[in-house]
Order: sequence, then C-alpha cells, then structure tokens
Amino acid sequence: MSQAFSPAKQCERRLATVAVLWIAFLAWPLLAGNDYVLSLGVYFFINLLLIGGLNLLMGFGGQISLCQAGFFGLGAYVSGVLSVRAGWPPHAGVAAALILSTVSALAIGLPALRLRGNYLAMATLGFNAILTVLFTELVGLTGGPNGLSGIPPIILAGVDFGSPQRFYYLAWAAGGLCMALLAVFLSSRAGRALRAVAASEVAAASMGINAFNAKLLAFMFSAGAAGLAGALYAHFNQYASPETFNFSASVLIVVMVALGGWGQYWGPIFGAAVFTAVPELLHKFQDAELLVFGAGMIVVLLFLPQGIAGCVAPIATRIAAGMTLLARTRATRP
Amino acid sequence: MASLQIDDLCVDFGGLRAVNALGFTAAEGTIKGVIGPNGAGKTTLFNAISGFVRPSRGSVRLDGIDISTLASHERASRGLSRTFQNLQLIPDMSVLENVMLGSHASLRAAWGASLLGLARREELAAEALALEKLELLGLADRSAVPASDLGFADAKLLEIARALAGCPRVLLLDEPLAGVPLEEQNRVVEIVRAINRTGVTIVLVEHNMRVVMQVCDEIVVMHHGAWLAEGSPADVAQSPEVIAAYLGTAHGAAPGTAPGTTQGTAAGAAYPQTDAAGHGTRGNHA
Amino acid sequence: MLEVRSLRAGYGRAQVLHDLHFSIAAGEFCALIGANGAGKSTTLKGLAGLLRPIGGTVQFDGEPIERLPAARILRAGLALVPEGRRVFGPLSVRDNLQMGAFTRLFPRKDPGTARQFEFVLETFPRLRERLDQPAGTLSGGEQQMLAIARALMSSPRLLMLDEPSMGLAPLVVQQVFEVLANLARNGLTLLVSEQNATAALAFADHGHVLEAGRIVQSGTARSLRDDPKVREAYLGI
Amino acid sequence: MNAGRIARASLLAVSALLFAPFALAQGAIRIGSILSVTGPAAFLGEDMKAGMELAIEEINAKGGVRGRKIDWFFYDAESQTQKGLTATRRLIDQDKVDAIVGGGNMSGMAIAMLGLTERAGLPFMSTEGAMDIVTPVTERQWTFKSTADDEQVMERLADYFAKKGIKRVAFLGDSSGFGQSAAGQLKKVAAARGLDVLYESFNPSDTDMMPQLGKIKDSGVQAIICWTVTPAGVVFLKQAQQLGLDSRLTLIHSYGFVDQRYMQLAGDAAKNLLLISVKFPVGADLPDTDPQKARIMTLTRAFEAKFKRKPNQFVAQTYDAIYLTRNAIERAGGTDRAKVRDALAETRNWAGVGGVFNFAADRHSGLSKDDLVLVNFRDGSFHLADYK
Amino acid sequence: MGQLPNLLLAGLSTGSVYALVALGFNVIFKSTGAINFAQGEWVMMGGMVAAAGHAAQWPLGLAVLLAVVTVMVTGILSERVILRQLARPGPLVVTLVMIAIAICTKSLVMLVLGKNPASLPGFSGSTPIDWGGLRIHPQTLWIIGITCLVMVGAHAFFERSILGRAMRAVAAQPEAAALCGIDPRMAMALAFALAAATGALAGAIITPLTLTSFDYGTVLGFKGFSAAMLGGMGSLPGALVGGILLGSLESLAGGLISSHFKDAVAFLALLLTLFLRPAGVLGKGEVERV
Repeated sequence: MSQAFSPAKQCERRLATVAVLWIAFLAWPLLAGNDYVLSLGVYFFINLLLIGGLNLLMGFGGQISLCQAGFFGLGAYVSGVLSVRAGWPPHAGVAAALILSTVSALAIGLPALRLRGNYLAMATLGFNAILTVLFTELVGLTGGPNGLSGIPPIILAGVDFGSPQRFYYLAWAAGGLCMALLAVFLSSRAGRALRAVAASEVAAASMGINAFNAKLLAFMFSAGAAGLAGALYAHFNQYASPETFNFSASVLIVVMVALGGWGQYWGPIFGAAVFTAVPELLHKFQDAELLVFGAGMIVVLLFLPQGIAGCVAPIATRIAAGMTLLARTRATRP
Repeated sequence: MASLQIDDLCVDFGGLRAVNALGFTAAEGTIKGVIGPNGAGKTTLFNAISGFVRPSRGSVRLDGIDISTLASHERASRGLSRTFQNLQLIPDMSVLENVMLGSHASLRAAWGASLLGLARREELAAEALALEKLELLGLADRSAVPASDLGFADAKLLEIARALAGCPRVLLLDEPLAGVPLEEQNRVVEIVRAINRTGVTIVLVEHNMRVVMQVCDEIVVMHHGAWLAEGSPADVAQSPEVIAAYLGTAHGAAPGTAPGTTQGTAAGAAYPQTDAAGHGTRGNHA
Repeated sequence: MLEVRSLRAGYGRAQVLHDLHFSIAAGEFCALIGANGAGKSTTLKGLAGLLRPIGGTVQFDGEPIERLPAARILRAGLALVPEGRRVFGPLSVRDNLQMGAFTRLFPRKDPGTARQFEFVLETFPRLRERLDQPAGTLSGGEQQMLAIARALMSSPRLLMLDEPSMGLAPLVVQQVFEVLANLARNGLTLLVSEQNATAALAFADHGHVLEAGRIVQSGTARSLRDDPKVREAYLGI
Repeated sequence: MNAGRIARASLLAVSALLFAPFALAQGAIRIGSILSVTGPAAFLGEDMKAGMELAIEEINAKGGVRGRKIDWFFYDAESQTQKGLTATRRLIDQDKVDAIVGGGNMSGMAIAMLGLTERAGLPFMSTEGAMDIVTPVTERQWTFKSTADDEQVMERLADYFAKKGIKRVAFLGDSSGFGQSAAGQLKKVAAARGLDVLYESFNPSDTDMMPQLGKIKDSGVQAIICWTVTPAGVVFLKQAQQLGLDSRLTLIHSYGFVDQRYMQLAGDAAKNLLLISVKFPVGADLPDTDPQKARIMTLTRAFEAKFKRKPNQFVAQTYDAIYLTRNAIERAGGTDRAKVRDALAETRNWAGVGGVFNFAADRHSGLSKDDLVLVNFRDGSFHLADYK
Repeated sequence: MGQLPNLLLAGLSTGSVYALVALGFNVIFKSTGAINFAQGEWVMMGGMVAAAGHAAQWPLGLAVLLAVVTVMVTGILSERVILRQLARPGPLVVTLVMIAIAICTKSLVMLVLGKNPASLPGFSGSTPIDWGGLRIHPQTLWIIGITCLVMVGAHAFFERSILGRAMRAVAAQPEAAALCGIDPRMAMALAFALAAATGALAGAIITPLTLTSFDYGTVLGFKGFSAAMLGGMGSLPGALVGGILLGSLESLAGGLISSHFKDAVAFLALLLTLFLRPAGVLGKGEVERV
C-alpha cells in the first residue's frame, strides 16, 4: 500500500481496464444467441449512461438529483420529436438531445444548485414533474400518453442501425466513451475539485475551488449523459412513452447508483447490470417480484454500504495482486 | 511574499459582536501570532480573513489590495491559504490527492480541458509538487492511503501540506498544535519555521504559549473580539493588561461577591443530594 | 466515588485517550486541565456514556459503568454539562429544565422534581425571570447557567462540566465558578474540564493535567497553580 | 482490471440464466401474451389473464389445434411500456412464438409493441381498445384486435342519443390513450350526426374532477360521457352526484368501466348510470334469439367453476382473442405466419362471447355497433337497458 | 367565476390531506434528516386497511382505528427491524432504505389486500350539504376537521407533553438530549409511529372521496413531500400552509388554466418559491433544524 500513488497512473489503469472490458463486451453479440438477449446488452449501456452520469453528480459530487429520468425523457423526446415531426435526420436529433439536455441542466442548475441537500432534490423533482406533464400533455408533439411511435432508426454514414446487432455497437461506444470520460475527469483537477466539494464546501473554497461551478459542471454532465441515453433509447425502441421517465424512474436510478456503489468508479457497471438483469431474473416471482426486489435492496443497503462495487473491488484487487504474483513466479521459473 | 493588513474589522452574529474593530498588520515574511482567551474571536477572525463569514465593517488587504469583497475561493486563488482548527480534509481521498487539491488554484487547465484529459503535463507537475510537500512534512510514504486513515497529528500536517501546495503568499494556521502529541510538537514548529523561511507570511493562532512565544515575530492579543495589545512576545508577556485578561482575572483576585447571578446563593442553598441508592431526596433549603 | 482505570477511548481509528488513571473522592471539586485537543472532552464523554470506551474500567460508587448507556449513567447519579452549553434553543427555559429531569419525569412523575426545580431557580435567580423565554435567546452566560441547572435537575451526585468558561467574559466565568464552588461546599462532587487553568485552579480542590491523552500531573489545586511547569505550559510565562 | 472481469463474469452468468433450457413441447403451438397484472393497470390484467388461461386450457383439453397443444408464454408488463417492449423482444427472439395475444392491457403499450411485431412479421392479436392499434391497416399488416372500435361505439351512442332526443353532451375522457382515442372518434361521429359536444379531460390518477364538472354543469348539456378504465371514473360519479348532476343528466360510462367492482365502489352514485358495453355482462337478459347468448352462458359457468367468481367483459375480450387466433391457425393449417395472418383477416361471422367478429383485409377490428348495448347496474348485477 | 368557491373548497380538502402527509415527512425529517419516501405508502396502506376492515363488516370507526394501528405498527417495525441495523444511519442511507421499505410496503399490500381499488363510505353518508348553492360532500368537512384536530394535537404534543418536548430536544441537540437521559432511539421510534399514524389517518379519511388502491401511495407521497418543502421542511405550521397552498394551487390551476397542466403549474409555482425562498414559506432555515 505504501507504494507511490499517482492519480495519473490510476487514470491510466482505469482506462486500460475499460478498454479490456469493452473489448470483451464486443463478444456479447456472438454470445447472445438472439436479438432479445442482445437487446439487453443495449439496455445495459443505456442504463450505464444514466447511472454513470448520476453517480458523478451524486456519488462524487454529493448532490441529490431526482431528475435523471426527466433528462432521459428529454433526450428521448427531443430526438424523437425532431425526427418524427420535423424530419430531422436521427443523428442530428441525437446531437440536439445531448445539447438541449445539457443546456436545460444549466438553466435549472443556475438557480437550483444554490440550494443544498433536500432543497436541490426538491427542485429537481419539481422539474421532473413538469417534464412528465409536458411529455404527457403536449399530445401534438409527443403523442401524449400513447407515446411517440414511428421514431426512425439511426442511419450514420449509410449504415442503418435499426437492428439490435448494429445498434449494439452504437450503445457500446457511447457507454465506453462515458466510462473513459469519467475516468479522465475523476483523476483531473476538476474531478478532485468535485470530490472535495462533496466532502466539505468549506475546505474546497479554502483551496480556491469554486464549488458552484464544480457542481454545475457535474450536473450538466449527468444531464448530458442522460439526454444521450434517452436519444439512443428512443431510436433503438423507435418509441417513447411518458411513464418511462417519471419521478419513480428517477428514484429508481438513484437507488441503482447506491446499489452499484456510491461514488465508486466501477459502481455504475454493477448498477446498470443489476438494473438490466434483475427484472429478467425476478420474472418468475410474478406478483412477488417487487417484494423480492425491495427486500434485496434493503439487504444490499444494510450489509453492503459501499454497494456492490465496494464489496467486489477489494476482492478484485486481491485477485489481481495474486495473478500478478503468479505471473511473476511463472516468469521467473526456468 | 506579501503582507496582510486588517483594518477596523467587525463581525456580528445576530446581536453579538464577535470581532470588534480589530486592526493589525502581518508584515511580509514574518510570523504573526494571534492569541487571546477562548472565545476571544480568533477563529472568527480567520473566517473573516479567508472569506467564510462576511464582516459587517472593515477591510482585509493582501499586499495593499482590498480583498474583503471577494468570495473565499477567489481569495485562495490570490495566495491566501489556511488550515482549520477542526480538520477539513477530504476523508475518502488519498493523502496525495488531498495535497493536490491544494494546488487547484494554481493550475490553469480549464474545466473542459481537464474533462478531456488535455492537461496531463500540468497534472503530473502538480503530482510532483504535492509529493514534494508531503516529503517536507514527512508524509510521503503514506501518500496512497485515504486521509481518514491518518492519525490526528499526521492529519494536521497533511492540512499544512495541502495549504502549502497552493504556493501561498500568506498562510493562516489555526491551532496547528492542538491535539498533536508533545513529542511531535517540535517537528511541527520546525516545519512552520521552515515554511516561513521560504518567504511565506504566516498568521498563527495557537494556544500553546510556549510555542507562540518561541516562533512568532510579533503577537497581537485579542480580547472579546477587540485588539488588546500588540508587540514582540516579550513585550506582550510582560503587559499587565494581557496577563489580567488572558489569564482570567489574575489569580490574586479572591472569589468575592459577584453581582447579579449568584446573589441568591450567597448564603448557599444546600444541594438536595440523593442518597447512594438513588431514592428520594434528602434535605433542601438551608 | 469515581475510579477511572486505564481508560482508552477515541473516535474511529484515532485513539485520543491512552490509559487514563484518576479518581475522585466524594465531595471533591476536581479540575481536569489541559490544552485544546488534550482529550478533556473525550474523557468526560467517555464517563457520561456518550462514547463507548475502547478499554479500561470506570467505577462509580464501586459499580462498573463504562458499558452503560447515557441514560443509565445519569440515573446512577452522574451528569455532564456538555461543552458549548448545548441548550435546547427552541424550547423554553422551563422546558429545558424539565428535560433535565426527563429520567425522573418519564415514565412516572417524581415528587422530588418540583423541589429540585425550586432549588435550581434559587441557585440561578436569573433563570426564574426567563422561564418562558426560548433558551436560544439567552446570553452566553445565562445559557451556561441553564445548562448547569438542567444537569442539576436530575439530582446528580457527581456533576461534570466540560469547559464551562468557554466563550464567556471573565466576570461571568467568575460567577459560574462561584456557583460551582458553592455547590461543592454543599456536598456536590464536581469534575470540571478547563483550558482556563487559572480560573479552574482558583476554585478547585484538586487538579489533573491532561496532555495528549495522558494525565501528566496531579495534585492539589494550589500545588499545580504554583508549579512552574504548569505555568509555563499553559500560561506561557 | 479485475473489477471488470467480475462484471463480465456476472454478465455471462446472467446470460446463462436467460438461456436456461426450456422444456419445449414437441411441435406445440407457441402463443405469447403480455398483460399488466401489477402496477396501475393490474385491475384489468388479472381478469384478462384469467380469460386467456381458461381459453387455452379448454383448447388443450380438447386436444389442441389439429393435434398440437398450445404452449403459452406469459409476461407481466407491470403497466410499464419499457417492460412490455422487453417482453415483446423476448417473445419474438427467444421464445420464438407463433403469435402474440394481448398488448399489456394499455393501448399505448400495444401501439409500442406493434412496432416490433410488425417488423418481425408476427401476428399480433391485441386485446386493447384504441383504434390506432389497427389503423391505418397499411401500417398494421400483422395486427388485429378483439375489442370494439371507438368509431362503432360512438355510432352506437349517437343512435341512442337520437332515440332519446339528446343533442348536447359533454365528453369527459381521461388523458390516456383510451380516452384520447375515444375523443378523436367522437369528434368525427358528432360532426356527422349533428351532436354538440363539450370536451373536457382529466388525468387517470386524478382524485378531483370538480373543475371539469363545474364547467360542464354550467354548460347546460343533457348527458355526460365519461371515458376511463381507472377508479377516477368512480370519483367522477361521486362528484357528479355531489353536484346533483346524476339526477338531472344522463351519465354514461364506457365499456371499459363495466365492472362490478367499480359499481360497488360507486354505490348509489351509480344508480342512474348507463354504460355502453358488449353483450357479455348482460348475457342472461339477452333475448334467446341472440346468437351469442348460449356461448356467454357457457363461458360464465366454466369461469365460475374455475375461478369462483363472476366473469366480466375483460375476460370475454381475451377469451375471444385466444379463440380467434386458434381458429385462424386451424384454418391456416399450421403456424406459417403469413397464412395465419391471412386466415385471421378472413374471419367472418364468428360469434364469440364479446360479439360477432368480421375481419377483412382492410379492417382488422372485428366488432360492429350491433354488438353493443347499453346497460345499467341494479341490485348487484348488470342489466340490459337498451338493446338495438 | 361561479365555480371559484367550489375550486377553493376542493383545494382546501385535498390540501388538508397533503398537509397530513407533509406532517409525516416533517416528523421523520426532524428526527433523522431523511426524506421518508414510505410516507405515501403508509397513507395508501391506511386507506386499504380501513377499507378491508370495513369490507369485513367492522364498524367504520373501528376499521379506521384498525388502519391507524396496523400502519403504526408497520412504521415502528420498519424503524426497529430494518433501520436500526444500519451501522451509520446518515440521512442519505436512511432515505434510500425508506425507498426500499416503500417498495416492500406497496408490494405487501398488493399481495395481501389485492389489486382492486377499494373504498369506504363517507363517515356521515354522502348526501351533499347545500350551503347557499355550494354543494359540499360531508366527507370534505370530516377531512378539514380531522386535519385541524391532528394539527392542533400535534402542536399540543410537541409543545406540552414530556415526550413531545423530548423529541424536540433530541432534534435540537441530540447529544445534550442523551445527557438528559432521553434515548434518541426512543425518540426515533416515536417519530416513526407518529408519522405512520398520521399517514394512515390521512389515507382513511380521503378514501371515501377518492378511493384507494395499492399503487396510490407514490403520487400521494410525492405531493406530500412537495407540500412539506413548500411550507418549509421541519416546520409544523409549514406543513399545514404548504399542503393547503399546494392543494389550492392545483385546484385553481386545474379550474382556471387547464386540468392537463395543473401539476405543471403547481410545480412551477413550487420551484419559484424554492428559488425565491429556499427555506419554504414558513421555514426558518437552520434555526430549528437538527
């Protein structure tokens, strides 16, 4: 433990691990066997964007937002409506979704991030509620409660990403990009500043850190990631409906951040895996599904306060150390 | 190198005036001690200087420039660093990163650039600087552990290292010795001197009088938020007002009658003592 | 009355107290002096049951109390006036005093409480004038009086006070200590932690000097007051 | 490095679970169903599921379709469109069903699902209400539905209004797909039939309709049509009674509200209520000449024997849907998807329990206004109020 | 404009229920600093249990009592059996655990009491009272009356009773309260019991008007939380003012602007209030916070 520690090296290690992981993820379409299982992979990456973005804001920045599903929906509807109603090419819609969700986070964040703790939670929750009403009631644009159907698939450079096989690679790239950006950001000056703000705004200010800017940046990043996730979601399902993006969904994303590992770099991977896989696994419990889910959540919160990542990461480190040792002994053997 | 000049500073909390028309100057490259009895307003003074509380009057000048309207983070970027009496470390961050935080203000990479990882060279430089400061304070071998793993004394040193990483021109130290075991106190004193030798102006609040008398070039004595005395350690120690105020009414003062509060008890109402078994009460008024 | 043996305590990984030994006889007015961070508050919190000691024993009238929760220790007759007074700001002075007698009022009313109430109001006449005022609006000195009065409401046999002089004007400090001395004269056992060594040693019978979590010196108040080492360490002269 | 390895391992474990081998009946016909039996729409889902269960049991007990039993794949959409979509993918890609019956008992969900089924070229028999599910047919080649079209329902209502001399009505629909679709149809029908309609709406989760009812009260209409399947419809009745509207105006609820439980919840607030409904709930009151009467009574007895409670028209809706699909497969001579689709479109004059079904290549909704009646609720059960 | 009195009355009655829910949020917020997301589920459960009791031929009063007691026990058990296991019960973790408890509560109610919506008869029938053209459902009066009673009762409890004042003492100075022999865990259990009981009562009195079903809790909780924030988290009169303000805003927005956008209008007003007065309408900032 006493070896020299370096954030730059930590960043490189994380990037390398992400690279290896993402190369491994390339095998999913081969393993998946059918489009349904493959589509779970797509949802995994979309959830990763949602949870990873929120983990930056909540886990590392200590700011509670109950609007992640709102930004998710904003992304989905902006891109969906632009391509369905205005005939924009889908990739332009995706870009617009990314920009608009980030900008609306700026607009909400400017007043809201001056509030602390529960007040920020309330303000974001209110914004989510307003967005839900808009998604539901602007029937002419969004299709209302029936949802927006007929969203075209993404076509980039002549490649049609309509099928899950192709779309998987888009989601894969977006998820990987998000994790890489997070790795770089967390080991940077701005990332440190954000973590400092979460622990003590007083300490941060005494280091010359503008706490407000740090929080605003994290809020915009989390909203941007959610907006991108939403746009991808809309073009993948070619459909969006309002109840996917309501307050309960926001609460669930918060829960997934905690289950994966609050403020843990690898947390979102676990959170997204749980979020994607658990409904499939609990399916056989039928009516008791929710109960099993709630009980499981209590167990994780009580006994794994660091989330799944906090429990798995030390084991993984130990295994890594063991493997390195093994590799070395093998190498030194004649 | 810089000087810190305080003029006519007042801080009010509700009806209470915690700092009252205080003024003093810490000259370039000196160590200025601020002493005073508990509750004299020393920490409030520090908070006002570093921008955590808003003074109701008066000014704080750094090198003659009035900084009293700046936010605390802006003051820090101008070279005004401080430590805290009750630590303000980032517990789950490594020791090294805590120190790197200190150099936040002196790094120039924009938010976007650091998000995209374009500031690598600067990062590595900051890392090297942080390690250097940790070595100075003898914490280099613990750079990888989370700050929460450090003992109290080491944590105090870490705070100083972090303040130093910002390459401050003026350093405010709030009780750097409080809670530091005797055997380590000398080390801290040496470090404070070493920092001062590099040209950093230091303002020091400390209860350990031996240390204050040893290291400070000049001492200002606060009492009830106000200026009471100022001068060399020797002068201050001799000043009868200081002895009277700082040490409580001097030990000569007999516990005499006090107006108001205690008159009713002068005769001494007997304490209604419960007996050992805890049942009932015994006796009441005298 | 109180026997502390090898008391060790701390917060999380940081151990603050290292094998603390001392004892207090019944009726004694004892001062625990030391600089900021020496471990005075930790000691008192450990004794009052706010902090579970890592090791060592505390005997109160021969009974071990180091594992008891705060309420049980209070019932046994040991009360603490916390550092910084900690009055219940939104509650009235009267309510603050009643809360002090919580263990006797709840679950059943104790007739002695009314007498105790009269007694503390007699001891602190100022409080009687302010009975229905929210405690948060009192001055610092009055709050300190209230904090002491509140602790007295439980009819303790040993009263501990953590830095009663903190943030008070010297005149008020003097008044506080006079009240304490009076209580001591009337048979209450007292343990006062103080940074303000002069004030504490002026009134106490005995003193223990705490430094970095250890008792480094003990003796009568007079002997400590005149001890040049104590004078140097705490008075810097 | 290794945190990733574990993540990967857990993903693989998940996929292994998903691949758990299914005991496949050799040559069985695979029918998939998605309904919401939890969440806000669960109220209908339970009955709809029961109707399917009963139909499939009956079919299998009689030896299946041309000797092939039905293998039923059921998923709970939990009233969430996302869950419904995932389940649809699962039915299409993993369970490889031959047809899907049931679209989550939410019109919006059925519409979302049909994007996937159309692309996969899979026959989809929706049991949900909205007309948009099957129109335009050019974009709904593979989708059919076993419920009445709102167009037909509104025509039937307009007939009734004409009979009673009602000219001015208020339409108070919920903002879900169910209510919106009905409002859209009513606009067309009203224009053609010279009805004067005041449109108001509410959210399905609303617990207060005073603002809307206040406006309606002041507008001088003769009847109020409320369109919802949610308990908000009970609130409507209670508040209408509170304002004294129930005794002055004709109050009408939709076929989605024909449910004993709602009537009991409404209590005497429902005493003057009319509901437009398929004939199923009033089977006993039908004249013996009605082609459906016998079938309705048979199903009612079978259902009561199995589930120990009375069936409602939601049971009928899905029961018919399964039979429609079964018949099409039988006539198609197998599970060839295109043939099944064509066979469905050729369904003519088939008397189910919910009505007489007539599909066509350009009409994927089988019921007509003749299948609809007006009913009321008296003495604990539904009674026929207006037949043809 | 003739409907304005009706709108205000409707707002007052929904607002009263929001106020009761907000009261529950406040009590738990004061003792834990956490947002109790199970509050809405407790309201739902109160309605469901009362309805089940009534369906089982219990007299109405007894059915309501049954609901209050059952939910109170649920609240206490949630605290004793689950929350107490937390090694470090910080506000955030408690909030998350309460979300999990909310999910479990909702699911259990569904499994035990079924998925059907349920109702109760009006406490004194449902024949509208005519008041100069204003037709009032008698239950509306019950709701407003009971809310007033509960608010006055809560005020009396926190101002007069030993236990209530002890709870305030714990909230103001937990350590000093422990030194007075007040067990903070007792205060916590009491807070959960109180919050659950008021929640259950709110559920029972609103059910005759709005029905209830196992999935009604989330929306009620959401509205109650908003009302608590609007009035000022932790302030007792704030809960009342916040609840009635939110209820009236909704009702007026629904009647005068558009029933589609009434939630949006209400929340927009709420956001503006937050930005202009972050501590809520009656909040005193940090003064009386834990």
